[in-house]
Amino acid sequence: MSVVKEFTKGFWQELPPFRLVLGLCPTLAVTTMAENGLGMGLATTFVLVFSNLLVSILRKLIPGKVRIASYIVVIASFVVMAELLLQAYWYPMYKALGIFVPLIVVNCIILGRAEAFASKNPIILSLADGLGIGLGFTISLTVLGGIREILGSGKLFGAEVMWSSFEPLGFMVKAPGAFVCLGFLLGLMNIISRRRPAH
Amino acid sequence: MGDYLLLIVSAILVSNIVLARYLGNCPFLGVSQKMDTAVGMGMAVIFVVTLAGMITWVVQYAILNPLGLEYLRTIAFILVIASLVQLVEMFLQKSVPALYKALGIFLPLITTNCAVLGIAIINIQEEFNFMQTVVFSFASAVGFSLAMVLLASLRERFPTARIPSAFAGMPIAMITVGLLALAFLGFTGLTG
Amino acid sequence: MRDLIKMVVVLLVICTTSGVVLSYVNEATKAPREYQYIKFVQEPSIKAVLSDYDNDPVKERIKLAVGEDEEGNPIEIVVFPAKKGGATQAIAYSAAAKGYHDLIEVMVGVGPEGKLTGISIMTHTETPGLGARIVEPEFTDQFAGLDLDTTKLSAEGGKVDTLSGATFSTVGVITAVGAALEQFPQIKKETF
Amino acid sequence: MEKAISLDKPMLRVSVAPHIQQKITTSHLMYNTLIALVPALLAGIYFFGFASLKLALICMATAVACEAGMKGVMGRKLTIINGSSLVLGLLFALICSPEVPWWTAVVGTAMAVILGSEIYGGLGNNPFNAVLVGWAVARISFTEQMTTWIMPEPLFGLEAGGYIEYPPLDVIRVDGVETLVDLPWLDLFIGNVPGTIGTVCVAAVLIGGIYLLARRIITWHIPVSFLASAWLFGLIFWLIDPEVYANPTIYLLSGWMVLGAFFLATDKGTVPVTAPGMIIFGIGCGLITMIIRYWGGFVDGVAFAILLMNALTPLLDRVRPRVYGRVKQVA
Amino acid sequence: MGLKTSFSGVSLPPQKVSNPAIEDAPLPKRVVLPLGQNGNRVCKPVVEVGEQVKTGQLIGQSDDFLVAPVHSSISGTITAIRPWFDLSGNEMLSVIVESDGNDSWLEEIRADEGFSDKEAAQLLTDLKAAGVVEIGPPSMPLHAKFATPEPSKEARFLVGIPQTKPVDTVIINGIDAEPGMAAKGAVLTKYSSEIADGIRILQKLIGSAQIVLAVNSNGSVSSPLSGELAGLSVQVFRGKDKYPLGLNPILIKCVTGREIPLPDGNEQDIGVAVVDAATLVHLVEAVRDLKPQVEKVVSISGAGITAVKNFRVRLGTLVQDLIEQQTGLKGEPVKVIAGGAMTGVALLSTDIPVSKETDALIFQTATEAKSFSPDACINCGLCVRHCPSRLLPNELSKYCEFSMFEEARARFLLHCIECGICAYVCPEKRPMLHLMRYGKRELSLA
Ligand SMILES: Cc1cc2nc3c(=O)[nH]c(=O)nc-3n(C[C@H](O)[C@H](O)[C@@H](O)COP(=O)(O)O)c2cc1C
Ligand SMILES: Cc1cc2nc3c(=O)[nH]c(=O)nc-3n(C[C@H](O)[C@H](O)[C@H](O)COP(=O)(O)O)c2cc1C
Ligand SMILES: Cc1cc2nc3c(=O)[nH]c(=O)nc-3n(C[C@H](O)[C@H](O)[C@H](O)COP(=O)(O)O)c2cc1C
Ligand SMILES: Cc1cc2nc3c(=O)[nH]c(=O)nc-3n(C[C@H](O)[C@H](O)[C@H](O)CO)c2cc1C
Ligand code: SF4
Ligand code: SF4
Ligand code: FES
Repeated sequence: MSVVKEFTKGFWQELPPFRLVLGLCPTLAVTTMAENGLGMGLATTFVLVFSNLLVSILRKLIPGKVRIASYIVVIASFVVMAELLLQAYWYPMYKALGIFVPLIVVNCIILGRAEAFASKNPIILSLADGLGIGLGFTISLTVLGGIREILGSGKLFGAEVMWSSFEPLGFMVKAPGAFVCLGFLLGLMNIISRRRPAH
Repeated sequence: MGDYLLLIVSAILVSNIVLARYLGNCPFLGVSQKMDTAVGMGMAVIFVVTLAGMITWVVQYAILNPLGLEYLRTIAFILVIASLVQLVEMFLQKSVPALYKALGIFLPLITTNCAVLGIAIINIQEEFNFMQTVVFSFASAVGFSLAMVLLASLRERFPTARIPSAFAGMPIAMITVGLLALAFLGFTGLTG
Repeated sequence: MRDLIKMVVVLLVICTTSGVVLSYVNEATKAPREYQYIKFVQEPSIKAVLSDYDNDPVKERIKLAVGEDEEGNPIEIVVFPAKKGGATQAIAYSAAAKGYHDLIEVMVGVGPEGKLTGISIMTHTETPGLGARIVEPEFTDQFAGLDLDTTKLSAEGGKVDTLSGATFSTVGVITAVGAALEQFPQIKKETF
Repeated sequence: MEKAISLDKPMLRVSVAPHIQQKITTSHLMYNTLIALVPALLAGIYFFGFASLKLALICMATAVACEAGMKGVMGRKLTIINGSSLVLGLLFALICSPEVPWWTAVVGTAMAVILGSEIYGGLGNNPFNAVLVGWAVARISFTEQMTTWIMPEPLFGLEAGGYIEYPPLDVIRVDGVETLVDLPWLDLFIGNVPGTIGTVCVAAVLIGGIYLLARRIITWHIPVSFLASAWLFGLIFWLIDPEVYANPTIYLLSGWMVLGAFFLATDKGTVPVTAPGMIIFGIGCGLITMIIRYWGGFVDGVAFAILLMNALTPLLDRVRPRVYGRVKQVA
Repeated sequence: MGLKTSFSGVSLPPQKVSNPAIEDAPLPKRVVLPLGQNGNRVCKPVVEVGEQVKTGQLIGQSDDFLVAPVHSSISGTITAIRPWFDLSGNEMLSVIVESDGNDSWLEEIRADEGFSDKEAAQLLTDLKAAGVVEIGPPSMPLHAKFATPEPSKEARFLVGIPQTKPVDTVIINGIDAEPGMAAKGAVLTKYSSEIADGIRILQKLIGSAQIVLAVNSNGSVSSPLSGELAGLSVQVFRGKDKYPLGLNPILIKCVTGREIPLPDGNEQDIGVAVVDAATLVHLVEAVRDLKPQVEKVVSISGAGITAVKNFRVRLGTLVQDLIEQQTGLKGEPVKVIAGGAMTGVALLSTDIPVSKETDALIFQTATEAKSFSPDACINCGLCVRHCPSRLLPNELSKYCEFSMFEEARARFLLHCIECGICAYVCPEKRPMLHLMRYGKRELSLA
């Protein structure tokens, strides 16, 4: 039961980056296309799940004082691994995400989960937490990327989806559009969650 | 000399670290509600980013490259930055308590600020020499602070504006950053 | 004291494990990384400069030594042959020269007579709007059909028009292409 | 016992001081602005035909519809009557080329109203000039549509000014300064050149601007400091190198300079309200405009200059005269 | 003597004044005499219910230096001592006197004692005993302005301004500041000899101080007054016809070039005392005739009165009684304003007594009492352009509206002189002055 709860909370109550307003930079930077959003989300999920796992395994062994430092090393190792793997097997995505792959290491969501959840919970729960939050993040980024891709280039996952004479709203794929779009989504989330009775 | 001027203009205005390069958004949006905190954070970022830029440059060219460990850049840089922030914090606390009081609470926030790591990585990717690294790191951090102060001054007006309640707070701040970025597009081309 | 030792030991263990694992991953991914680089960075350029072939130039790539550098190490060049019915029609290989900012890497396609079948810019860091226009077809298309003698600025009797405002970048490309063409006689022996 | 307050009499009306108020209302300000824009619109119609009028009507209708829609969605009082949406729509049309397709104008105006203004709560709450926000979104999204120009064809009287085929600033940018040497300044002043509907005819815009000043809808601070600083900055560079930099007066007479100074940079709510703040604002607008015109990626810098200075407005409002009775408190 | 400085302000619509007449209002049937001024400081009653009192008889007093004694304004019987609403709707302990219709005065009054042989201290004692009150804000007994001030409790450290200087300039404020006010101009004309005496008394009270008589720009000094003034060392200051020149903080600045150090300074801090021209007359009566303040010159306008009229009204007369007695009023007023049109308070009821702080009453009929529907500030800046305190009223009003009082304090809310100009010019008809007063009140309670 609680595994399910830990897993599903990442899809609404703690959906990053909308609920936990963290990890904004990749959210804004790579979501010019749904595909990039998906890639970024998956890379982040990879790091999140494995760092949660390892932190949970080691949680009894690591002394409090070097806690943060150890977590950073663990997270950074998986980030480097993700970098190398992307480079080796998904090169276009590696290029598209650019500097934001190494920056996964400072994504506050990951350190936040390690510190707030994995360091206090058993392995299974930590995995569920990491997977849930990671997939929530992935979905958010993919949706945001999808919206921006459709409006900003008339495509979705690279396929034309608008009518032929549609002129894309290039604003959406530029930096200002990223902020504005995320702002509007946050506002809409507020409206929706207000309609949904809190439980 | 002219090259450095262009580097500075580019880092502050044309490719502003937050408004165009999407780095450091979490503290940017998190700490810009009030002017005084924005200024404090800005100062802390200028200080740490410049220092971190220099040290990571040395780490890259004096340690990683000779040893063929370029692939460990991310892990090395983040450790350097985290320790640097710790040291700065301890140093300030002991030696310049006044400054520590002003900047202290912002320092821990900086470790997980992707602007710091981001600028350090850009310095290497752009293959800047040491002097360029110093100038670029400093100017980027100044650009960060400038954007932060502007956003804070705009946000200070929001509590008394009739913003629809669903948009009050983070959403409108985000939209405002968007419009700020839109305005900054006006600098496009200045350095080219 | 025990605590301190435990802290140091734990950190040390984590760091060492991390280092070992990463160096293993680094080794394990070396080959695929190289392949991906060729596939995604060089192959588009190869396709752009070669035409009319039925083989896979990347698979059939050959490494050639073309002389030695100052320290006596061999300079190697990777040549991608375009074949039709087993006969080499043209070859592609790359060369680099300094542009306004930094190295410009150019892939050239050369026919058996030493005439360019096309060029393609692979990497560069020129100024957007100025030097970066070297990647545009309007610029690169001028090179098709040129040989070593005509690969010069129009002002110097060649057939390449300068991009206005980007003389350095233009010259950089010409230098790189020229360097490639100078190596052609040597390469030709091994390929055609 | 006697009552302190007798309720047997009709209750008195109670309201807060002051008990008299000046007649000026927001509608008054808005409709006067609208009136001041009429000469520029007429000039646009005269030079570019009735397409200009059509575009203006489309933009105004869109603005009103979007404001009504947003106010409806947010469940707020309709303030259409005060005319601010009409001003917004008309201004948007006036800074568009007469060739702009109707849907571009619709999208741009909608962006202006929704993103530029209503999302902040409407008139007076928005930090950036809403018209320019809409324009900037359209400009970076639909570059081609927003920068297609037609030659002026005066409806009667004048002969079409045929000396240049695109707006003067574009000519300076693309063909260099010397191309403009023979251009009759009169054409530039009355608007017989390609350009946007409401900015080509400097004379008509000036009439509107002077009307605003005379009716005290705006003060002199921003327009004067804007134009003066741009001119002086232009003068310096013209003196340094007249081969590269045109006569500063040409810069004043071309592009959005005058409309920007009188109508866009004086937009209520997005500009400073203190006198020193307004003057710094104007100077900033003038300088940034010229910097972008000389060295920037956009041909005309007025819009971005004003947007950038809008961002500085809250800081500029801190530049204020010493308040009455303020003394330095020591200890 | 001209302006020492310029100030922001507005030209208000001119008003017609039936100068210089000051009529006596009919004797009221009963009066309600509040036992204090300014809300919280109240005297103790020294009479009891049922007691007979004469006009001018002391009915309340206090040890508090800042509270003026209260005297009966008619002769008759005390019917009650109980709380009654004052102008601003606060309850204030009041003495209610039913008239016997005779208006018989205490004997010792009405003796013209003269003042030429009195010492300053004696003058002050007489002034204090007469209960003369200078209208604020804040209202205070007139004697408090000239008495050697007690050192302020919390010492303030003000750069460049010595603390609590001895008074070196006395300004007689003869400017009718707002529409609806005409008493001062009328007093200057009608009581010219009292004004001259008043100036002489002031000179005795504060020795070497310079005395300035400030008058409206159009209200040229009438010939009787200029005759009286001849030979007196007094300077006449003619202001320009711009509101709020008549408000003390601005008047002081224009006459002396000095500013009252706000937020918690006052006139004395800069060595200035401002005396209302009408109050000056009461001062003269107090020390020359030993006559306590039992009357007030009140300007009355509106509801069919085409020009502002001035009446000498017995203190404590209920507004309702005034309405019934005023033949000039036509139609039932739907709104009654105590004070001028800019800063006055609209009354909830007409059962409110005229007090020492009432200088004008405006009666508005249904057509005159306009209502405004305010909306959000559009940041047009009109208020900023006109604020004489050089504040940003737009910002302040929003802070007060959204209960951000500390922010308002930091942006100098307490420097607002409550002139009401911001509200007068606001195109959105925002209740600016009200918001300022509200914010100040919240801050004072905090
Ligand atoms: C009182 C007032 C006067 C205006 N005058 C001008 C003006 O002179 N120039 C201008 O660019 N915009 C002017 N405007 C137009 C509005 O600013 C315009 O509608 C828009 O920029 C603001 O949109 P909103 O009405 O949706 O807030 C004025 C606005 C106000 C509030
Ligand atoms: C900011 C800046 C960026 C520049 N970038 C380039 C560039 O990318 N490539 C180049 O060839 N020259 C570049 N230049 C240099 C000049 O454009 C070039 O040296 C000079 O204009 C030669 O002009 P011409 O080609 O018209 O003769 C740059 C200059 C500046 C000021
Ligand atoms: C938001 C929007 C969407 C529209 N979608 C279409 C469409 O998908 N197909 C179409 O033919 N017309 C559509 N229209 C209307 C056409 O644009 C209209 O027929 C127009 O006059 C033809 O435009 P054109 O001159 O660009 O061909 C749309 C209009 C708007 C405002
Ligand atoms: C955001 C947005 C952008 C649009 N861009 C264009 C466009 O560039 N070209 C176009 O013909 N129509 C555009 N339209 C409208 C519509 O596609 C167009 O008028 C019709 O397709 C007729 O050609 C746009 C509509 C929207 C909502
Ligand atoms: S803020 Fe105060 S001083 Fe300024 S205009 Fe308003 S009421 Fe007058
Ligand atoms: S006059 Fe009214 S609307 Fe204008 S700025 Fe002041 S408060 Fe706002
Ligand atoms: S993701 Fe960049 S600062 Fe948080």
